Amino acid sequence: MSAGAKPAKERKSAESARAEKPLPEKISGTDVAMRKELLRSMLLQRRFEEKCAEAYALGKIGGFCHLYIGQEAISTGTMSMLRPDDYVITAYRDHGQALARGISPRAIMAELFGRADGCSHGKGGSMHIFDSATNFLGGHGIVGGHVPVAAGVGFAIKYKDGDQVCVCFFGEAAVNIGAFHEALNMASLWNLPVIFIIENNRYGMGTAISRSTANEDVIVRAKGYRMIGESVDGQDLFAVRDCVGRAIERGRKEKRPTLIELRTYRFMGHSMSDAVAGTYRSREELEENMKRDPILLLHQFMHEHDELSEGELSKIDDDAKAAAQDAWDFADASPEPAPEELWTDVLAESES
Amino acid sequence: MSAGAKPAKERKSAESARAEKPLPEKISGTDVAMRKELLRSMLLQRRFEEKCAEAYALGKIGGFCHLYIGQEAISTGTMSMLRPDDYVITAYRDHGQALARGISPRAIMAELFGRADGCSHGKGGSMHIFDSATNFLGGHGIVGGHVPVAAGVGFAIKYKDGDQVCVCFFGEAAVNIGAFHEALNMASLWNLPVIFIIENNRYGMGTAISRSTANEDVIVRAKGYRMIGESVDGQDLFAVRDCVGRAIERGRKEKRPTLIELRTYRFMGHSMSDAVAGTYRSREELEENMKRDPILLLHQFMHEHDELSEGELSKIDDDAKAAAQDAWDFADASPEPAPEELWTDVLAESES
Amino acid sequence: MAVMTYREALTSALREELARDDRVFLMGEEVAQYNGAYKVSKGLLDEFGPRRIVDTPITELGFAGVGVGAAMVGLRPVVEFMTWNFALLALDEVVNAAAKMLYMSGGQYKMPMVFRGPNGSALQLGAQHSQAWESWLAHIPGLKVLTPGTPADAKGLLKSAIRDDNPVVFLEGEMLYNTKGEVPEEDYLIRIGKADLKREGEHCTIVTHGKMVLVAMQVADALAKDDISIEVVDLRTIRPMDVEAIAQSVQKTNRAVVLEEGWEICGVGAQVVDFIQRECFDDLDAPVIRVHQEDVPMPYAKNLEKAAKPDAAKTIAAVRKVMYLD
Amino acid sequence: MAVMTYREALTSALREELARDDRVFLMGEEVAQYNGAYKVSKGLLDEFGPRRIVDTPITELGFAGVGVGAAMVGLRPVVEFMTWNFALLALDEVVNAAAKMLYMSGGQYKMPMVFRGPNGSALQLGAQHSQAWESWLAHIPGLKVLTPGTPADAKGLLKSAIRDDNPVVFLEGEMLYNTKGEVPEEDYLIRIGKADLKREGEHCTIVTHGKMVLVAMQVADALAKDDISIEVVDLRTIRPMDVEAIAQSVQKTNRAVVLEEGWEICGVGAQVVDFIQRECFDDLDAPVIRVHQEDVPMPYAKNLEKAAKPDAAKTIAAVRKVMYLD
Ligand SMILES: Cc1ncc(C[n+]2csc(CCOP(=O)(O)OP(=O)(O)O)c2C)c(N)n1
Ligand SMILES: Cc1ncc(C[n+]2csc(CCOP(=O)(O)OP(=O)(O)O)c2C)c(N)n1
Ligand SMILES: [Mg+2]
Ligand SMILES: [Mg+2]
Repeated sequence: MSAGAKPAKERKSAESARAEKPLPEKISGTDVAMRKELLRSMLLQRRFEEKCAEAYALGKIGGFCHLYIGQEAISTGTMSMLRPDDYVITAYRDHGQALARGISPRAIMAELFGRADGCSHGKGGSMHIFDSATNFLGGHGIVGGHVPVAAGVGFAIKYKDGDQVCVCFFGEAAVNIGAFHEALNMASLWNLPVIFIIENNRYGMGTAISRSTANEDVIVRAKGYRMIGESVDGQDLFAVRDCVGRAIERGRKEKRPTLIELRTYRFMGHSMSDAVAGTYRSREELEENMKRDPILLLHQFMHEHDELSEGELSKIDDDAKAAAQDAWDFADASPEPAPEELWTDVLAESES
Repeated sequence: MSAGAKPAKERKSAESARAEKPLPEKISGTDVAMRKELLRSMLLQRRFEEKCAEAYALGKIGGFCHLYIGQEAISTGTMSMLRPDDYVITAYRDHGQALARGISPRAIMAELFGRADGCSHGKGGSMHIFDSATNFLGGHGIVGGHVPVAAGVGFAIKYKDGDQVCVCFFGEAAVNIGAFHEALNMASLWNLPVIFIIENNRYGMGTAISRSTANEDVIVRAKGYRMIGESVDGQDLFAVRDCVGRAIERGRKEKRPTLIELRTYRFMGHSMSDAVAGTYRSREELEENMKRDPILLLHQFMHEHDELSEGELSKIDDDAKAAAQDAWDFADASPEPAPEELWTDVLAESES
Repeated sequence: MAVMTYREALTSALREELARDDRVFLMGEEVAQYNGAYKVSKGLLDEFGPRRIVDTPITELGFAGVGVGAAMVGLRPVVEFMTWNFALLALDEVVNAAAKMLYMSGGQYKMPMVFRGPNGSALQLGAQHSQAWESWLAHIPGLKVLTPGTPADAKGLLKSAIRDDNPVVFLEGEMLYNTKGEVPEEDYLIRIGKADLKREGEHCTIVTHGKMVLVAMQVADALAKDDISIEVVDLRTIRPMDVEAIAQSVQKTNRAVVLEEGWEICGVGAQVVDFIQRECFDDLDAPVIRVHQEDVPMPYAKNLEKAAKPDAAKTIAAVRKVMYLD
Repeated sequence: MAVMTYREALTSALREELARDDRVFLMGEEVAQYNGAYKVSKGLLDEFGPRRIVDTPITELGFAGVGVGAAMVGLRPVVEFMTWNFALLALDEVVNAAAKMLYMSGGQYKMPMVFRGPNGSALQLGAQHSQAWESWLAHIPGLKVLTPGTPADAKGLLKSAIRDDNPVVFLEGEMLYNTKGEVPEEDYLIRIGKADLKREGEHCTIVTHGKMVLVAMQVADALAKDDISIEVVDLRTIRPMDVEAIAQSVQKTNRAVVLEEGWEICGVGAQVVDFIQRECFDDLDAPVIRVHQEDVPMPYAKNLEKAAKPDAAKTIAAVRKVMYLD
């Protein structure tokens, strides 16, 4: 025990975690302005994740690193419907959701680089992005482990008589684990305002859903808990928004939970150490699915409706690239955590 | 570690665990003979459990002791359909099932008394009745913990290309726990010959199902695992037999699992330290339910069909009482386990 | 001082903290309508209502996680495990979520919560219902681990635990619930991390905690008749451990026996021995000897169970051995 | 002797035992089609087919229980945990079912099964993915706990584990998988419960196991240059522990350092210290010092992670301290 847990010191942070106004506040203008903002959000995630891949290859990011590429309509669509005082919790594949929630790309990238200016001062890493300024509750590494935690957040909302909701993201492979089951039962039994979102990208690591899950139609599970379940196309940003919107209503007004399945696909390997295709899924299947790139789909819609010029698109994309590069530069310049950080945050200074 | 685990010595047992022919073999005669045999099985459990209550009050049985009174149609109905080479596994409320499976009342009672001639030589106790001679796999104390174990038995049956089934009993409150969920998914995914039987006696300890379970219609859960689910009256011996019979067919021939809900009621407290009624359930409710005593129902049927004279009934009942008394006498005369038994059975002598 | 049972002391600690702070709530199996499996929460539902006293389904992992979530966003949950035997199912939430959250989040999310319930064996509950977990839990940084052995300690420590901003593991004893002792009338706290010298003595130190404190006191009484003077150090907190208090005592008596309810291998006693030999190497007149549950799963039979458990006779033999009397 | 990696040694042990005994099967996440998350089962699906090499859903508790059930009725399961971090969810089946079944059933149901997978930290995996569990598992009677540090030990011990009629916990190291060593060509077993003197020396004993064996060997090499002669005792088996081998060495060197990957409090090292002070009280010239992970959850940042882990420099400092050189 010896040296043990010293109290955390005040830390200077070069970057406040909340970078910008949250999505819903920005998109209060015209529908077109809204769609541009949503496109911007998705492209930022895409370019950020591409930078991560680059940084990982150079050894600037270590450990496990799970990219979100291909699933951006889910994060952006969901976050665009939430209020700033709502809560978000997710698993280890958390960069995209963190960005969409409005956490600074700089703070996230610095975390991935394990630096002092990271949102957890470099102590969490890729799988554990936390940001109290945006009610972003992590970033959790044990499959299913955070699902009961989400129910607990819903419990607290109700306890305090609030009208927030808590959104909880997890992969389709997590529906088989006990924690999911226990959490959904309690959420429904106690009428908790929690939105459970299954990001069904069809694989849990190298295992196709058909090889792990007795009933691939996972949304049927909702019935077992007397919960409303909805399943929609997760590559369709509008469908995501609508579906999540209904669940938010249900949460805020009726204090009822919802189970949502969003059908999506991951365009990269499970983590940086997994091949993109070839072993458990074919390149063909991958390419087929990449045609339904959520960013492409939104762009097509806007293009067809003359809402976006080529120049505007380039500008948004360039900005996204620049933001990702800026995050890299910032992270690269950020110092390593001070050695004494090893001993801080083990225990909080106690109230009593 | 020191003295550590000594190899188990050969033990003399005054009583072979298997007392008698298994139920299905006995009931191969006429239907009437069969029904008499089933009545005998249920009455034996009833009288045995009554003796347990007496012995507990006298301090001859210690620890937790969960009686089966009121649920005997389930044990008897199920066991009467099984073959000797099938497997049975259950929770802590295990005396009735052990008796119906054909384990000697003497060996069970001696176990409850913590004596050397108990089926586990006094080392298991009331919650942990095991008997390898009848493929009775326990007696488990952690709610839900044995449900995956049952799936494993099903796995092994299939692995060895057998045509047995494994029957797994648990209470309705156990359906909320993670282990249940994980086990059912695997059993269905892998087509395992397991029959999961929910004994829905409406209370998990002092908690009514409506206060623990979001969807009281628990059998709906089966759909989530693409499993056949059937719900029948667990006080009706014939309904139990039919339902279990269908599940056995499904298991033996199609290697498919079944989830069965048998609606029943426990006539005693949760365990010997729980009041029979008054706190979480009313005496009225109890009395109402006692009208559907499964033994009474069978007796009524036989009486209406002139299959059983009063004299025969008395004889069967007297025999049951005598068997229970004999078990008590046997247990009482059985010695305490030898002191060195403390150190045996910690580790098996190894193959290698 | 009022005389009350360990159970009543716990109940009154809960009552006072529930009354003091609306963020505190109690959750667990049978805690509300049934008044608690062991009646520690007796009367609390009536007094505080179902918002604050919450019955759960039998889902230890799940409701431990619910506690974690509630603590993350500002509540102060007290999670009752009907017994710690069942908490084994919940340890992922205790260890991977509660204990690590503050660290993983770089100080952003505190975990002001208590996990409590009876730990260790009672009588004839058999192998699956008789386990003492303190050494496992003490292994984990980010937790505090408390094991009160008397009513006064139970009340003061539980109140401190509830007010602590960290996840506190609070291990009670089913066999302790009916034991009686003096408890201060006023509102008091006991500092977490401080051992208590339960009895002063000269010849040998017994370091112990929890249920075994009573056994150590019996041993001290018995040995006093042979003019052997025993000092009893009650750790009270297993993590962080009060190494100084242990060292001070052993430096005085030069001999130590470590008595605990759990198993030997990597038990709490092993850690105490490690501290003693580091801090008191030159003071020790004999090796430290440990008394603990025998290295077997708990048997059901009365005679075997008795033989499996640590007790006064075994402890007396150990003391005599470190004093080279036998 | 053939030179092979620790990974290859494990694969060949599995292959040989699968070929030898049809009752043996391997089950776990990604073990079959994906060839194992860490490729320990590479090629086995092709060779033995899906009946013997079984991919599972992500349900550690569930499939550990499936293993228990299969073992009860005559199979010999090898249950792979992708890493032991996730096995925390499964411990109820390991501890309450596998470890206690033989005892609870009065000797009727044996549990011939192995729980295996990588244990402890790798590189920058953060707080939830870096945990070493040997002290927890060693606490439990009814289990055997193995921690091979070299390819030869990995192969011989895994084969013994699979043939053992008891539940064996087999802890590998992700950081060890690529390490190389000589492995006998013939079919061989290593006796469970026997430590291995990995290096003879005179001045100080390092007692260690698993991943840290390599560190101890480096330390011995480094200190040899200063004419400090180190004896390295590799426990290999944590339960049952080879107390005799430890005592013999310490009786010779009169000094000991205990080096382990896990945390300090109630760690394996604490138990080793306890045994040493009991068995070698009069032989010790200095207190035993321990080297272990610092008492914090594992941080992600490279520099902090390095500072958190036990390493050669810390071990050298400990040796110098017990030799009163600093
Ligand atoms: C309890 C547990 N078991 C295993 C793992 C290792 N693991 C990490 S992610 C993963 C696959 C999860 O798949 P899914 O839930 O579909 O999410 P996705 O990665 O597709 O987003 C596995 C097996 C883990 N982190 N936790
Ligand atoms: C995991 C776990 N949590 C709590 C307990 C304590 N406990 C024993 S039985 C029981 C109630 C179970 O009810 P149910 O499953 O309906 O079975 P019944 O007793 O009605 O047969 C509880 C809470 C336990 N044994 N295991
Ligand atoms: Mg997935
Ligand atoms: Mg019930």
